[in-house]
Amino acid sequence: VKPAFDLALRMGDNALILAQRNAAWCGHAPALEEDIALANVALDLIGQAKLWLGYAGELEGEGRSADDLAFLRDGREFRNVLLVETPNGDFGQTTMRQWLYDSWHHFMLEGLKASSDERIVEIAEKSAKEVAYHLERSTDLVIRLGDGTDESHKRMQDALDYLWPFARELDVADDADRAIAAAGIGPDLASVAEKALAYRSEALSQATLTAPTDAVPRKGGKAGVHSEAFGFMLAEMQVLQRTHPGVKW
Amino acid sequence: VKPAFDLALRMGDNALILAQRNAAWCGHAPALEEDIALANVALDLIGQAKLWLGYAGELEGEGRSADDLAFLRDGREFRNVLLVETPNGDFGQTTMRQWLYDSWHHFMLEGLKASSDERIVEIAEKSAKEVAYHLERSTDLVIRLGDGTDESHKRMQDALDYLWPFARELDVADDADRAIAAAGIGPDLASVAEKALAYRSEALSQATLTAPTDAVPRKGGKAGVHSEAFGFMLAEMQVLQRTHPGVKW
Amino acid sequence: DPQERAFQERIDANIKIEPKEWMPEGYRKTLIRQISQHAHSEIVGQLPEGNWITRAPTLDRKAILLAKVQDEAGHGLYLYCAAETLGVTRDQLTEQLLSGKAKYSSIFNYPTLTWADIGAIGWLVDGAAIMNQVPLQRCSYGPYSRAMIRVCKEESFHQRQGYDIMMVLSKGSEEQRAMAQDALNRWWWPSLMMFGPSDAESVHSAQSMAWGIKQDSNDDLRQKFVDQTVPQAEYLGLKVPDDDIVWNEAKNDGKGGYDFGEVNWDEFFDVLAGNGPCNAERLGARVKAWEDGAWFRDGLMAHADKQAARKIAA
Amino acid sequence: DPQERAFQERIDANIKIEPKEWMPEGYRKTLIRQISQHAHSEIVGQLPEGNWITRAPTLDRKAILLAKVQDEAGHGLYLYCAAETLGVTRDQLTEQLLSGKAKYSSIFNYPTLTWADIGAIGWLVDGAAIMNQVPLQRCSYGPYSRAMIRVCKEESFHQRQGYDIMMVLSKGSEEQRAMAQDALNRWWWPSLMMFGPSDAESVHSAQSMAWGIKQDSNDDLRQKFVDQTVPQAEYLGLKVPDDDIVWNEAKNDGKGGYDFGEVNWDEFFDVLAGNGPCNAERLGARVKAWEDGAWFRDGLMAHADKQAARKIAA
Repeated sequence: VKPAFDLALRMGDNALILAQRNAAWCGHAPALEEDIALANVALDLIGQAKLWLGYAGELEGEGRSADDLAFLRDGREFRNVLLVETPNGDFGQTTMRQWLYDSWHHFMLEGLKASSDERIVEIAEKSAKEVAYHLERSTDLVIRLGDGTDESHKRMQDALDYLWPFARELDVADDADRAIAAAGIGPDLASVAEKALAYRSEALSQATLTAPTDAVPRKGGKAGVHSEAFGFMLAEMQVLQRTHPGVKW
Repeated sequence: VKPAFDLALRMGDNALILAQRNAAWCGHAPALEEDIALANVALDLIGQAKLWLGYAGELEGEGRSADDLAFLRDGREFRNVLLVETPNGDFGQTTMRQWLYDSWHHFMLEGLKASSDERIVEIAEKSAKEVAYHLERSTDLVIRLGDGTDESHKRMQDALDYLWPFARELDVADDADRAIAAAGIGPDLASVAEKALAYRSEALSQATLTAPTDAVPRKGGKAGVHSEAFGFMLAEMQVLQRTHPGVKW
Repeated sequence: DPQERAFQERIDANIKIEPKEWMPEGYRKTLIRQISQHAHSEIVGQLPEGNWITRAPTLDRKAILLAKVQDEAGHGLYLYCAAETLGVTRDQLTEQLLSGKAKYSSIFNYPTLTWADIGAIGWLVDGAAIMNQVPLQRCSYGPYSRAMIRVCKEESFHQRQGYDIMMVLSKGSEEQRAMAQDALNRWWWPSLMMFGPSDAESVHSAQSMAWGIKQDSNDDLRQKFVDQTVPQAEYLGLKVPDDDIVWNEAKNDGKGGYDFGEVNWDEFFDVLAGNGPCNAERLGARVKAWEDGAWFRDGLMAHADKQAARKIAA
Repeated sequence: DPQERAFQERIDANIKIEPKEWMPEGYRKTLIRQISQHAHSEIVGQLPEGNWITRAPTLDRKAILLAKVQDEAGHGLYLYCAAETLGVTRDQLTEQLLSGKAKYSSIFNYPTLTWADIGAIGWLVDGAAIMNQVPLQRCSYGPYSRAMIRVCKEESFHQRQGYDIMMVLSKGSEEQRAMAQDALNRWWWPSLMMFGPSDAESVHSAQSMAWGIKQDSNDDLRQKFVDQTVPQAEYLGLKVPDDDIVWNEAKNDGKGGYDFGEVNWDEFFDVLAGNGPCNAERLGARVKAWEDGAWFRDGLMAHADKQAARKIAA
C-alpha cells in the first residue's frame, strides 16, 4: 500500500499545486484565448488532483477525503515538487513551468498506464488524454515565444534558466520513488527522464532556446521541504477550511 | 460602553493593520536606516494596538483578549479605515500612507487626551509621545522626497493622488463617530480634520506637492466593508491561530 | 427613406438583420455600444469572482468557480466576435475599455468580501443578468441574438450554482448563515440597479425598442426580478434588506407582485461616474494585464510572420 | 620590519588597534573581509526570520520578532561603520554583496518553513553565533571589538527568546511538538556548520589567531556548542538528529563532553557555492530592495544638495 499511496499523493499534490498557481492568472492573462486555455488546463489538473488524492485517502484508510488532504494538511506534509510551486512570474515563466511539467507528466503517465495497480492505470489513462493536449499547447507556445521577438526569446530563455534546475527534481529518484518502481506501481524515473529530455531537446531547438547543462537539481518538495513562498500560498488556499473547521461548503 | 468600545476598536484596528503592512517591508526597505525606522514605527503601532484592543475586549466583557480580537475576527468585523490597508506599493506610497495617517493620528490623539474615559486618556497620552516622532519622521520624508528629484517628486505626487481620497474616510463621521463625540469619549472628527488639513497644507507646500481638491472619499472600512486585498492580508496574518485553534504560542 | 422603411419592415416582421445587410448608422452604433459594453462586462466580471478562485473552500467549488469565470471569458470572446461583424476590431474595443471611454456593468465595481459573495453573485447578479438577457435572444440583429442564446444557456447554469452555494451556507453554521445574509444585504440593491434607471429617464430606450434591440422596459424587468427573487430568499431563510417589500395583489395586471422600496440612484450614478469601491482596481487590473501581456502578443505575432515568410521562401 | 614587530607586540600585550594607527595590509584586508561578511550576514539574516513577521501568532510574538529583525539591521549598521573605519565605504561593501563577490553566512540560505523555525533559529543559530562572537569581543581591532560587545548583548537576548518559543511549542499540542522536533531536525546540522570546516582545512585560521582576530579553533567552538545544546534539547524533550551523540568522560581534558557525528561538509560547500535552497532568493531579495530603492536614495540626496545650495545662497 505504501508505494501506491506515495505515488498517488505525489501525483495529486503536483496537480493540485500547479492548478492553484495557474488559476491565479484567471482574468489577468495577456490575451482572452490564453485566459480560457490556462483555465482549461487548471480545471483538468483540479480534476486529476481529486482522483489522485481521493485514491490516496482510500489507500491511507484513515477516512481522509481529497478535500481533507488538500485543505487540512500543513505545508510539510505536501509532496509536490518545488517546480509546480514556483511563483507565477510573468506569463512566460508560467508557460515554461507548465511545459517543463507537461513534458514530464506526459511520459510519467505513459509509464503509469503499465502500473500493477488498476486504479492507478485508470487515473493515468484518463489524465493522459488531457495531458496530451496540455503538452501540445505548451510546446506550441514555447516554440512560438522562443522563436518570436528578441524580447519574447529573452524572457523564455530566462524562464528556462531559472526553472530547469527545479524540473530536475522530477528526475531524481528518492527512496519512495525507488520503492514505487520496485513494486511495479510506477515507472523507473530515469526512463521517464530520458524520454522527457529527448522530447524537450527537439522542441527547444525549434524554439531556438538552450537548456542549462550544469544545473544542480533544486529539490526538497518530495520530502516536504518546500519553498518559503509555499506557506503563503497554502495560507491563502486553505483559509476557509481553517477558519471554519468541520462545516459543509 | 458602546462608544468607548467602538473608539478603542477603531483605533486598535487602524494601528494593527498599519503595523502589519509596514512590517512587511522588514528586510526590503531602500536603506538600512529606513528599515530600522519603519520597524520602529510598526513596533509602536503593535504596542498601541495591544492597548486599544485589550481595552476593547475589556469593555466588550466577553473575555476576548487583544490577541483574540486580532487573530480570530473575520474581515467584516474589522473597523480600520481603508487607508491603512491599502497595499504597500513602492516605498513612496508606504511613506505617504504613513504620513496621511500620522497627520490625522497626532491630532486625534490630542483630542482623545480630553476624553471622558480615563483609560482612553492614558492610552492616548502614551501613544501621542510615539506618534509625535512618527509624524516628525514622515513629514520630513514627504518634504525631502517631494522636493527631491523629478522622479521622487512624481512618485510622491502619484501616491498623494491615490491615497488622498482614502485619507478622507478618517474625516467623515458616521453614526458611531457621532456617538463617540456626543458621549465625550472622543473629539469631533471635523475639528481633527481641520487641524490635520492645516498641518498637511503647510508640509505639502514645502514638499512642492499638491493635494487633490475634488476627491470623493473612499470609505467603507469603518463599517467593515474592506478592500478585496484585505482578505488576503488577514488570511496571512491569522494563519497560525486559525490552523491551530486554542493552543498557546 | 425607402431603405430605412424596408429595414424597419423586416424588423417588424421578426426577420433577423445579418452583418452584410444595410442598416441605419444609429442601429449599428447602438448595437456596437451595447454589445461591446456587454462584452466588457463579461471581461471585467471575471475579476470579482476570480478573486476567490484561489480561496474556494473545496476542490469541487474551486473547479465550478474556475469554470464559471472561464465561461465569462468565453462569453466576452463571442460577444466581441458579434461586435466585430459590425465593423470594429477587438483591439479597438479593448482600447475603449482600457481608456475608460467604454462602460461595463457597474455591478462589478463592488468588492467580493466573503465566500458568500460568490453565491450571491451567482444567484442575484447572474439572475438579474439573465432577466436582462433572455429577451435579447430575440434581438433583431442575428449575430447578437445567436450569441445571447449561448450566453443564456450557460448563465442559468451559473445562477443555479450560485443559489446552491447560498443554500449550503444558509443551512450551515451560524457564521455561514450570517455570511449569507450579509452578502444578500450588500448585493441586493446593486442587483436592482442592474436594470438601469426608470425608463422615463433612460435615454436610448424608445428607439432601441423600435429597432428590436430592446424588448422590455427596465422597470418591468426589475419588477420581474423582485417577484422571482423574494420567494427564493424566503426559501433560504434570509431577509431581503428592504422594509418596503410587501405583496401587492393589484400588481402585474392583477396577477400580483411585490411592492419594493426606492433604489438609491445617487449611488448608481456615483459608481457609474467612477467613484465605486473598486472602479480604479478593476480597470487597473485590466490595464495591467494588457500592458504586461504586450510582449507575449508581439512574440506570437512575430513568430507568425516568420512562419509565413518561411512558407513563401520554401 | 620594526613597524610590523611593534604592531605584533601591541597585539600580544592586548592593546587594541585603533583606526588611525598603522597596521599590516593583510590585517586590514582580513578584518574588512570578516567584518563585512559579518555585516552582510546580519542584513541577509533579516530575510529568513522576516518571512514570519506577518504571520507571527500573537501580538507579543510579532513585536518580539520584529524587534529582533530590527536589531539585526542595527548590527549590520554598526558593523558596516566598523568596516568603514578601515577605509571602505558602505556602498562598496553593498556592491560586493549584491554582485555575489562577498559572502554571508550560509545558514541564511535555508528556508524558514514553520513558526518553529523562528524558535530554532533563535536557539540554535543565534546560539552558535554567540559562541562564535563572544571571543570577538576581545578582538585586537578596537572598533570591531566594541561593535561585538553590543552585538553579543542583544544576541543573548535573542537566543533566550528563541528558546522560549521552542519551550512553548514543545509543551504544546502534538502538532506543535512535531513542529519543534522538525525544526530541530532541519537546523541542527546547518548550525554545526556555522563554525566552519575543521581548523586543519581552514585557510585563514593560523594568521588570524596570531593577529588576535580569531581566538578559538572552529572545532573547539563546535564542541562547546554541542556540549551546551544537547542538554537544552533534552530539557525540551526533543531529540537531536544525530545517533552518534554520546557522553564521553574523556573529552575536554577530562571534564567530559559529547561525541557527535560527522558534519556533511559536501552540503556545506554546496550551499557555499550557491546551490543552497534559498541562495538565489536571498540575494535576489537584496538586489531588488537596492534597485527598487534607488529613486528613494537619489531623492534624499538631491534634496540635501538643494538645501545645501539654499544655505549658501542665503
